[in-house]
Amino acid sequence: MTFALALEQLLNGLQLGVMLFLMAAGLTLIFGVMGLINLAHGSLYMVGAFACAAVAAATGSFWLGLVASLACAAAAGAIIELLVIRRLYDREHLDQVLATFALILIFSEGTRWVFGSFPLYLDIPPLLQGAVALPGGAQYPVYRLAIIAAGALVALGLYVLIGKTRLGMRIRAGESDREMIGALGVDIRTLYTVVFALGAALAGLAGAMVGALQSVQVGMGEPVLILAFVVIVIGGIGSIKGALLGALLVGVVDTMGRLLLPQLLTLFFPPSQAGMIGAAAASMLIYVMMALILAVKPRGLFPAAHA
Amino acid sequence: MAEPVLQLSDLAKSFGALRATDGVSLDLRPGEIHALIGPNGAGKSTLIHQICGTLRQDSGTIRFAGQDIGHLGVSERSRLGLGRTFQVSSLASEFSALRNVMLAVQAQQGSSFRFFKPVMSDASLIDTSMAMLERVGLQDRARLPAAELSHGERRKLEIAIALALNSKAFLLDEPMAGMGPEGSKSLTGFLDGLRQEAPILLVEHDMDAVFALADRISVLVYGKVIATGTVDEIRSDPAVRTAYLGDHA
Amino acid sequence: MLLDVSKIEASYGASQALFGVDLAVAEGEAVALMGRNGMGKTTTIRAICNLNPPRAGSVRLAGTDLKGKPSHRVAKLGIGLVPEGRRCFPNLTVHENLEAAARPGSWTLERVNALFPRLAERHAQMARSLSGGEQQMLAIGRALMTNPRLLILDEATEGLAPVIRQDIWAAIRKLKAEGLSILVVDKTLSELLPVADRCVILENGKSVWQGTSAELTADVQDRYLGV
Amino acid sequence: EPVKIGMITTLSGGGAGLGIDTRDGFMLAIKQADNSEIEVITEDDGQKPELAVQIADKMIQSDQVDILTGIVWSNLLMAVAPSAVAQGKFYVSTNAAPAALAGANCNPLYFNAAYQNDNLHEAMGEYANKDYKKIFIMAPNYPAGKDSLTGFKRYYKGELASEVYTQVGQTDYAAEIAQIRASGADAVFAFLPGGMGIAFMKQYAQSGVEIPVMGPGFSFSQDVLPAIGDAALGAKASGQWAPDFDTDVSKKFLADFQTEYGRLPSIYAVQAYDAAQLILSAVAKADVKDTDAFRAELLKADIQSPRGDFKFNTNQHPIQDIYLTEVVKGADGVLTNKTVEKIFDDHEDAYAKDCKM
Amino acid sequence: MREAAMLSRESLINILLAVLLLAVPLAANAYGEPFYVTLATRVAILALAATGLNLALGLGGLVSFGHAAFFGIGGYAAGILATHGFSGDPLFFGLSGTNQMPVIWLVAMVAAGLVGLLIGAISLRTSGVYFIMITLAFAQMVYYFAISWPAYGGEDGLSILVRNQFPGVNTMRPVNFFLICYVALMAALGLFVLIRSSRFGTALQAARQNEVRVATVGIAPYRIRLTAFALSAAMTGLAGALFADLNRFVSPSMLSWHMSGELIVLIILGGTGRLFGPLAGAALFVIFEYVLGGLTERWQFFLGLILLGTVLFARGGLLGLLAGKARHG
Ligand SMILES: Nc1ncnc2c1ncn2[C@@H]1O[C@H](COP(=O)(O)OP(=O)(O)OP(=O)(O)O)[C@@H](O)[C@H]1O
Ligand SMILES: Nc1ncnc2c1ncn2[C@@H]1O[C@H](COP(=O)(O)OP(=O)(O)OP(=O)(O)O)[C@@H](O)[C@H]1O
Ligand SMILES: [Mg+2]
Ligand SMILES: [Mg+2]
Repeated sequence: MTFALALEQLLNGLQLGVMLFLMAAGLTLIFGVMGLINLAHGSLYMVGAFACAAVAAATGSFWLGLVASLACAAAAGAIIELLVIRRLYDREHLDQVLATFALILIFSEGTRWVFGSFPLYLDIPPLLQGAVALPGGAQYPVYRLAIIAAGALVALGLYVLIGKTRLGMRIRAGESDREMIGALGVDIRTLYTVVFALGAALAGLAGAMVGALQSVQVGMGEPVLILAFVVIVIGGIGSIKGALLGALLVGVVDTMGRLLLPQLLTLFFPPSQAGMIGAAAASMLIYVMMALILAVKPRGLFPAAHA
Repeated sequence: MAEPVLQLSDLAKSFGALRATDGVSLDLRPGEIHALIGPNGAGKSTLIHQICGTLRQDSGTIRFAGQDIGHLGVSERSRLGLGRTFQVSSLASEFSALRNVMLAVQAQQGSSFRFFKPVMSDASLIDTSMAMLERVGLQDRARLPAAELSHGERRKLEIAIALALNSKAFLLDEPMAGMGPEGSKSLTGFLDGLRQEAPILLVEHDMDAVFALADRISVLVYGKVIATGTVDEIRSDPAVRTAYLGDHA
Repeated sequence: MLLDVSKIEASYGASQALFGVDLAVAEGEAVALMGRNGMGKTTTIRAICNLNPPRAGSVRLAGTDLKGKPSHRVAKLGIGLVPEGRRCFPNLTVHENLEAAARPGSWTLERVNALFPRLAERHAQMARSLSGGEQQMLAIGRALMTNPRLLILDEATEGLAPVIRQDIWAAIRKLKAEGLSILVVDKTLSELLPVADRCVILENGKSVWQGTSAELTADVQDRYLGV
Repeated sequence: EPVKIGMITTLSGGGAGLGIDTRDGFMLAIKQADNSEIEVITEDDGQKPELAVQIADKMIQSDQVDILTGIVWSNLLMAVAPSAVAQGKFYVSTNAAPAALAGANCNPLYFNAAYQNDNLHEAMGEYANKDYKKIFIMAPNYPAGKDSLTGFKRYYKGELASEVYTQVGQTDYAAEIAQIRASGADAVFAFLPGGMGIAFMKQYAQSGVEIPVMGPGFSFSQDVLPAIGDAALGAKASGQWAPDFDTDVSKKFLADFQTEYGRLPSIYAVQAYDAAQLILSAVAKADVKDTDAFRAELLKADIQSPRGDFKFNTNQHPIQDIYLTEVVKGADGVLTNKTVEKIFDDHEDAYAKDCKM
Repeated sequence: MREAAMLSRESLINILLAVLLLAVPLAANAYGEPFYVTLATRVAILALAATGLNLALGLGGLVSFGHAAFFGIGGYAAGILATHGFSGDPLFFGLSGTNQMPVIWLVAMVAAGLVGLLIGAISLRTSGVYFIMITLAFAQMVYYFAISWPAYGGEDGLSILVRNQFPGVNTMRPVNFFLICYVALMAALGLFVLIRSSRFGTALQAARQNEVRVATVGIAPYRIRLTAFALSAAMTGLAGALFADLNRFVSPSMLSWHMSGELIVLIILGGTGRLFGPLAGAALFVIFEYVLGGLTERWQFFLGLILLGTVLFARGGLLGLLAGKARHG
């Protein structure tokens, strides 16, 4: 393996991490901070992607699509919160699992109802197309750099919002004792609606941005959802810093595993078999890593208590 | 003098830069009530945690019933006979008061890996447990879920559980808290009798109770024992008055 | 009357806990709510704050009927609550606990820190790891940060060292002198009575006796409080 | 008593597009035949094997269908077909064609109207021999993916730059693209069906790597092309059919399908259309309850396929021509596949020789 | 008095459910509608799997999002043994496959139980949401392993050509196989009742409510939970083996996280922590799936709406709706 390849792969790993973080960001807010298990988060991601694709197709502008994705996902989030989630804060996690599982079905099938069963087209805006040369001879797509930038911005914004503002403190207080924060005069219901909508909007943003790189189709949110949960749990629930570092770790380990494991196995097996076994091992790798991390640090790498 | 039941020597525990327990040595002798008092945050609860194993000490030793228990887990220590109550009540909230005590009795009998016999038709469990509830005056509330008991009743239930464990020593963290005047009075009488069964290490801020009950008092300030003595010695100790008692003496 | 509670009834699910409680707190007055364990003191307080909305009777704060108002509105109308069992936000630091409750007024972080220097020392520590007494101080400080007109203290000195308790009673007296109205539940009668202007005694979910502290003779105490 | 056909296909979930084309293609033929002797029951398997089994049980036990068809995915087919034929029902596959049912485990009641899974990959291997010397090959790590690369290698004679297996359902291919860049290959063969292919092609187009990409027909079939967009332009693929086929049958099919459903058909629609035609042709001449006679009629493959001539091998999988296609933009701006040349004439699959029937 | 009345009401409903589950398929069989027998078998098996999970989740509060692993391991145990039994090829260490259900069940339970012990040993170090996620992680490992392990079909799965045998019973007749599953389910429910009211069950339930309390009376919660988790895994593994025989097919989709989620959904739908919750939930779910699936292609949309309605308006699931709030001893 050449140095250039190794470098590029490392970058890819970091970038995958940031992309994961972008998806995980909204979830951190809803799951990590508000303490709500929202399986339907992947659906909000899908809503964002579809909104962006539909508006971009109608107007020809990706940027208008991006705005639409934020608006639609936030609106969907607010509606869900008002109609469903609001009744679930005081319930056990289990009820939240069932309700949001039901929401997945409704959203997926509803989206198919509206948009049909075929993937939609969403392309990268002209401004961000193509690749730039990096030092060392490698080339890197501009759009991926843009995602890194967006992810970094979101991370910073969230960190400040949750960690440093009074609003953030109230949100976290609400997670541990809703009744008490209400008794202190904070309208936690409205506050949570807003936060939920914000989390949804971030999911929508991620869906739109990542949708331009992938396929915009029903069910696109599900694999992402699991990965995003993994990221947050590895990092430590409730910690923005943890989510970011967890995402980067998953990104790098996954990318490097996919590259290195098959090569390593060629020492023991013929190439074709090494490829298969290596790929199988690589696909398990992040789960193995998560299990190891939790076995050693049962509350993730950066438990929120020390945030 | 009789061999102490519980003996701490040079126990230390830090949280970061904070030395919550700082070289504490004290003992608990058969038949006595040893009160541990001190300002808030002095490290009393931390000390109790270390004795019963929910916190591990950084250094120092804990001997109980003639054995070094510093390395044992929580449940092993209570099986040896360390009974404790919590500063904030800690109960199985969906279970009735009775079943909470039954849990302790079955643990005491060392038989939690029985899968088939229903507990509710097990006289050996029920009778013992009812007796314990009667001792603390909760027999009428036996069938109520712990969550529906009032604050004071929950404290009594904790004591019943500790009793059921047949403990060789009691560690009571603020048992009077939330008791109400009448409750405090009856609890004081109750503890007075309890010391015959097993000695008590009593953490308490209710000075009326402490002065009425304690054979000896140790005063903990910033993790260090600054004085140990009889009630009168402690009452008249000027250092204790400024650090803790104020004009309550 | 600042607070006017009349004939409230309340229940937990199917089981009724209050069967008609009357009590009133005038502007600048300190009222003690007393009764044996399980008689309904905490439930009364929860009913006033609409945490357990009363199913009959009425609660009025400065003339406003609190019926149907969510608890955060009640709080904003001027009730500051120090709940039974402290209920600090365990996952927030001391500083954040105070900050989260803050509303504009004369009580600020500085003033609370001056009242409880111990909290200032621990400002960056997570509330879950505070000692019991420290948590109690935090709960009081947090209620003050909302700048209430009526401060409700449910067993607020429970678990505090005698010196601190004296400080807190001194602080309560001072607050009262500043014109704050106070409703207080506490078991240490010797400390409570000098502060309270009037006392209300509950028995089995009903208010059964009202009067000034002076009228609370040993006789009455013996009958209702078992002292 | 009418002939009952049970169609189990994927109408919900991520893969619904394929199932819908399958159903529509099938129903087009049925509608055109206008035969009151035929009744089709359609149910959605949600792409879940367990659900597919349950529906098959219901169709066999309750509805008492004579013929089952419609399953898109190999793993669902493996769950349903072996037990259906064991219960004496015909199964006519419209797409899935795992090797496991083409060789030693072939069955007189199991027909495949589409191809054998390896065919299109073999064709690309054959084509690659012509223009390229060093190829990077890539597929998801599951049986169809392995069969794909095996099929490719069966005909490809040149050097392999690398053989990479990706994760099933993978959405980010930056790592693989970097490997391609570094490999020094002169072409890439990728079998990435559905959303995986869309993601790969879009990311590949942005990466600045200029090495040409090719794949089997499904990677660029009509259901995914609109979503890939211009990134697919110029990609070479193999297929048994393309919309530009210059035969009357094909043109008529294309026109009928577009009139009926208002979109271009994909290869899945063609395969299902032919499966329906096969069944219709046999129903016309034999009683489905007379298994041997019905089977004999099916084997004759007496149909007009949009693909051109069509016959069955001994293992009851097609012998057919396979073409090279290229993605182009049609006059109306719609992306479509154009035929470039014929790669295989009357191609047979590699497993027929193991089938003893 | 009122308490007693409520308890007996739940028992009545339970008996009704048990009788219905038996009567409907028998009647269907008599009227020549074998498919409903198959459907009922499915209900019984899913209920058995969920009852296994209920042991950990309902009693122990251990929300495992990875029980599909045990379900699938049971399934693969059946599939692999049957394949070897059918072909006569030896397994490993010179062992051979088998077509005998009792042997297969034993292997399935032991295999799932042992894996449960291993997964539990690590996962139980965590709690709450972390536990949910780490069990999911383990299940995903098993899932990806199965997908890419070519020997037994990988993603395509493994067909069992002929249903396995039970001494003295013709298992190919749907109604016989149903009865086998029904008996297995009832046995599991019986075991559940015994465990729930036993000393072990007391400790397990107490550990759910207050772990520290259990430790301070001298019971190590970890060992209690681990035992419960392994038992739970074994029970779900048995269900997996039966499921494989029902479908005559095993595939990695039995191991997917959707399956884990579905098992949880069954429990909540029926009523968390209740004896018959899993059965009520499984019956309801299968009926929804079947009826709606027959009515409309958009059935998942309506299924979603119904599930949502259940959580929002029928607290405590179906049994909560019918029998009132759960009571605990
Ligand atoms: N996990 C922890 N991390 C950091 N500091 C801690 C932790 N646990 C306790 N402390 C600190 O250690 C000191 C001793 O606490 P402890 O609970 O033992 O006090 P205490 O004597 O029981 O007080 P009180 O009478 O108020 O209950 C306190 O200042 C507390 O804030
Ligand atoms: N969450 C609850 N559910 C059901 N019943 C409750 C609940 N909390 C309290 N009760 C009951 O309501 C009655 C009044 O309780 P409350 O807590 O108001 O008493 P209290 O006067 O504050 O007692 P204490 O001095 O012990 O705090 C008691 O009989 C108690 O058992
Ligand atoms: Mg303490
Ligand atoms: Mg109270």
